[in-house]
Amino acid sequence: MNRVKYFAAETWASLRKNIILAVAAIAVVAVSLGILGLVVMGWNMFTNMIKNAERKVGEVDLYLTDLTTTEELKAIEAFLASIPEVDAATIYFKSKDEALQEFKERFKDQPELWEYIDENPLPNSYELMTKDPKDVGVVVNRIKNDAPHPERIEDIKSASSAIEKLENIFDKFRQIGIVAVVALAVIAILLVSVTIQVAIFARRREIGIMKLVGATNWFIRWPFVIEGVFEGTVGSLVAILVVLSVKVWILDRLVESLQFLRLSFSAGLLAVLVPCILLGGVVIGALGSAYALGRFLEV
Amino acid sequence: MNRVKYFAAETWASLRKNIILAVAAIAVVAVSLGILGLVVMGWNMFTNMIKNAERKVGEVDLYLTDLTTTEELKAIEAFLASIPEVDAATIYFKSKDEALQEFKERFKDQPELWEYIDENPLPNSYELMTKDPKDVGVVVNRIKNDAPHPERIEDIKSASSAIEKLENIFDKFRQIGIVAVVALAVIAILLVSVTIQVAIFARRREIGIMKLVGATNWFIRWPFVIEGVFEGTVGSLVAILVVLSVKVWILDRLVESLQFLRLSFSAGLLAVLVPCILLGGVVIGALGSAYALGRFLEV
Amino acid sequence: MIRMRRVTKIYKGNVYALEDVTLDIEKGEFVFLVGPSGSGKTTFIKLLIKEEEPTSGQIYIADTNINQLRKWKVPYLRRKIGCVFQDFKLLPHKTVFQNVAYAMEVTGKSRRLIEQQVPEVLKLVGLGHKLDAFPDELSGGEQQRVAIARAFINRPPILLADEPTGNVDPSLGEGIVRLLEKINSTGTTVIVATHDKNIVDAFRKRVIALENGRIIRDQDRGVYGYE
Amino acid sequence: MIRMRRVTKIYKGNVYALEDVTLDIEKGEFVFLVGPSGSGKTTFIKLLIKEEEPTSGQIYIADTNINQLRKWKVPYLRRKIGCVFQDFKLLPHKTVFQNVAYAMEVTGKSRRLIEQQVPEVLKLVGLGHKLDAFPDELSGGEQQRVAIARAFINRPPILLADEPTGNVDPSLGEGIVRLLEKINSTGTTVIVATHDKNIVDAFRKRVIALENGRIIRDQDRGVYGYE
Ligand SMILES: Nc1ncnc2c1ncn2[C@@H]1O[C@H](COP(=O)(O)OP(=O)(O)OP(=O)(O)O)[C@@H](O)[C@H]1O
Ligand SMILES: Nc1ncnc2c1ncn2[C@@H]1O[C@H](COP(=O)(O)OP(=O)(O)OP(=O)(O)O)[C@@H](O)[C@H]1O
Ligand SMILES: [Mg+2]
Ligand SMILES: [Mg+2]
Repeated sequence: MNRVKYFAAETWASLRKNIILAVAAIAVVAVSLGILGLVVMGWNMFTNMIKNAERKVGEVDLYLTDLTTTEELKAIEAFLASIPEVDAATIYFKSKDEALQEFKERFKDQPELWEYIDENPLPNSYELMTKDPKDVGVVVNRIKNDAPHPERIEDIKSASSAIEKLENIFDKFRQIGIVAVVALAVIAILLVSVTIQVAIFARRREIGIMKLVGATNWFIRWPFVIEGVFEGTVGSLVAILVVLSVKVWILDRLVESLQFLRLSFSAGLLAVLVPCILLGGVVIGALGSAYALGRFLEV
Repeated sequence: MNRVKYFAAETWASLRKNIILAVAAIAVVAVSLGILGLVVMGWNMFTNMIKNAERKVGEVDLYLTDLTTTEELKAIEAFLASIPEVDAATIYFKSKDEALQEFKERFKDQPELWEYIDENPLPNSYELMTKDPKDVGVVVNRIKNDAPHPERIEDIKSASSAIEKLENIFDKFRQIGIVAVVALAVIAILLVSVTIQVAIFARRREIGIMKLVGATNWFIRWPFVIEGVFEGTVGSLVAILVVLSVKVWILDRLVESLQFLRLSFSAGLLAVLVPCILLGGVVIGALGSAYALGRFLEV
Repeated sequence: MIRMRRVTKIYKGNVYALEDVTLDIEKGEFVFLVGPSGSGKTTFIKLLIKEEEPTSGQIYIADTNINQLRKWKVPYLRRKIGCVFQDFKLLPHKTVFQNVAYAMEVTGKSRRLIEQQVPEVLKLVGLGHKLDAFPDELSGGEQQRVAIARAFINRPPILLADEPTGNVDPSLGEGIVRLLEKINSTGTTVIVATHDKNIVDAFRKRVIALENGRIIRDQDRGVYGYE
Repeated sequence: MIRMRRVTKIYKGNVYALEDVTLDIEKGEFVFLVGPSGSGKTTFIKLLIKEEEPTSGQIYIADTNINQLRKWKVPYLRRKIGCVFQDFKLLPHKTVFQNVAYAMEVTGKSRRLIEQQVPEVLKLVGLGHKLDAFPDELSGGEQQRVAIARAFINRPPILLADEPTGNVDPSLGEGIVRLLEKINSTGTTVIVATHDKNIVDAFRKRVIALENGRIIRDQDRGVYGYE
């Protein structure tokens, strides 16, 4: 009890004496954890956007060789319409010419791409939508396996390749996110450690004296550990405040105004994020002081 | 000359002695300016995306009262087709029923929105595209001024209102960006100042002694000023490195993979951003040490 | 109580601060350690509290070889030795009271005991009225007396005092040594490093004289012996 | 050279460190300032270098009223006064050479001059072999001599020394005061605050005795006068 009181008093005195330092440490932790929180929220928003996008796309395109006869076309179209997962109403035959027209329209700013074409290189194709976007893979497989005249089918492009593309980007984002989060956590730990080191450094004569009058290492260490954890905790509280205000004042409004992007937050995100930031602050404080003590408080 | 050498030596000694502190200050400046650079680049990317989006949209919707007769409809449609800027082929009449159908489709997950509607509250409307997106405003004005049966026209919604919406968002982003940049700059200055204060604090006895043997205030100050500016400069160099690597390794790849979003960087962005970050570092260092000196080095 | 065997201390730069020192100091003795500036007196004291390690030789305190003492046991060794440092080594951010109290807190003494004993001991050295002053606010002699109070607040079996009268006037200096003598009479071993000829000559205790790190004289009831 | 007129210094806590002190010290005088611990000697010196401000009264140095001295002129006042502080006040991160050199650098002396004069002066105080040691690596007496070297490296017209022999053996102490006397003989005004009875009695200079902040005796060719 006596000890606890003593350490609390000692920590408080050190914090008050080195108020500048304490504020610096707290600010650094707050900035780091704040950024961390914002990255997680942004990441979550983006993930949800991608997921919403995934859910919307259910398109399959079927490219045919120029040798395909009208009969073969009919057989293929009938087969497509017979697939139960396909929305038959959406099956659409796009001719070579139509495709070229579309191509010219799309690249009308870059006429050099099509001006000197004499022969149309684009194929005829069927476009169709599945009833449920999830079934794109099933439909593609059915076409691959069961379609009549498979030798006429040059290529099948489906939304699943678009989804793959999106998922690749999403994966890249996840990787960047993880790297960023880890890097920031390390920076935060280093900076807390630096501030504790500075606190130790500023009091190194005092510490030397304490040792000379018989203080054990842990007796000297505890106040610094408590100081580090305290700073980490206060920093994380500030970060939580910042994160919550940014969410309420900026991100929520953004979600509202940019509805067309279908941004959104996962339910319960904050219920996980807030305790995590708090824990992060405590851990940063503890690791920071532990590292500083390990390096600078050996007898 | 002698003086300059002395100050350089003194600064270098102080930096080496307080290497922990120096690294902390540099890290903080680097983080702040790095974030600043990333915000500016992200902002630029977003601005360009919005601008690209603006250029694509050229849609005008014309809502009609339910009282409009078929004749009036015809007159209005004829008038619309006669406007030279309108792409006549795109004029499309969307009936009340079609509109309701679309509405139900769009909110099929929230049937409570339409389940209990007995009378269709949605209006008939004309949708059309201008030949050139820039002419949306002109078309809207012509309709407002010259359309027959103006009393039947309930409302005109145009891409320009969509553009306005986007521009509002963009403005909000700009405001957030400015606030963030200013806040970060202030934090960086405060943190550099804090580290210089700590350096002064750690050497306050030494400084006291220097004063007692006759050192003038500026003789004591210069090394700290140089130290602050040096730290700011090194910090900004680190930030520039970070910003450039993030651009090359992440953002450029993002622009490539997310082509559908039409992200891009303004030409010459880096040519402005890099010197600005450098200057920012110098200014942060100078202001930080000036503030610290002002507060803590009075006789 | 204290035994040194062929102790040599060489600082970097090949400075022989102590050379081949062998001596015994029994429990309850009172010893003056004298010698010119730089002769190794402070080094002698630093070795006893393990602030420095001897380059060679053995040091025993209460039959423990302190060279082989485990790191974590060092604080407990230091609690058995009260020490008045030549440069006082007061904690600048603590008041006089807190500075002395710290030495008790370290050993886990109760607050009640601390609040009772600290003012008592400070009164003994004539600082009963300066409890709440910070070291910066004291005269040199007052700081020295705080250091003395801190050194014996825990009634350690050994008391080392490095130049405890260097900053006080002769009469106060005599008072301080008389106090140390009183502490000695309760069984505490006392070693006083000093330059103060008058005091050494007046008290007639055992005198160990150092010169260039070597013991050149070890005399019971001795005198200062330099001019 | 130095004139004090009804100078009183009251520290917080209503401590009267100096009370109604009036005196004149002429150019080229050598003065011992004596008095028991806490009598105000250090405060007297602090007032002369404007480290503290008097609560009331006027102080003139070379006919300038230093109470009214502008802030930015204070460093130039201090360059005219060499001061040996009771706690030495050496820069812990500078070597012995650098510590003394600093006092010259401050005044913008050339590197060549510094490199020539500093070792010379350090040799004079017997530290020619410790140029590259840091204060931590010196004995108490050695540190004190570094402080003395720094105080007169710039040949100031006034030299104040607070307890300059507190940490050295009697013979070295006498040597130091002899050195101060030699400096004094070149025209420098020297004020030495000291407790060292033997030295005061041996040199027979003007003695100003303080007690509780008041001048109780001011005597030419005086003695220490306390027992
Ligand atoms: N940490 C150190 N590094 C190098 N040399 C040192 C160190 N400490 C002391 N010395 C040298 O060792 C010698 C003995 O020093 P010590 O402090 O023991 O002397 P002392 O007898 O206490 O002298 P004084 O009476 O002046 O205090 C001196 O020459 C000193 O310069
Ligand atoms: N900064 C301060 N704040 C409060 N009281 C102070 C301060 N400095 C000195 N004093 C008090 O003023 C009185 C005179 O102090 P001063 O240092 O002048 O004495 P001194 O004659 O130098 O003594 P010594 O011989 O012990 O060095 C003492 O009682 C001291 O406690
Ligand atoms: Mg010594
Ligand atoms: Mg004094």
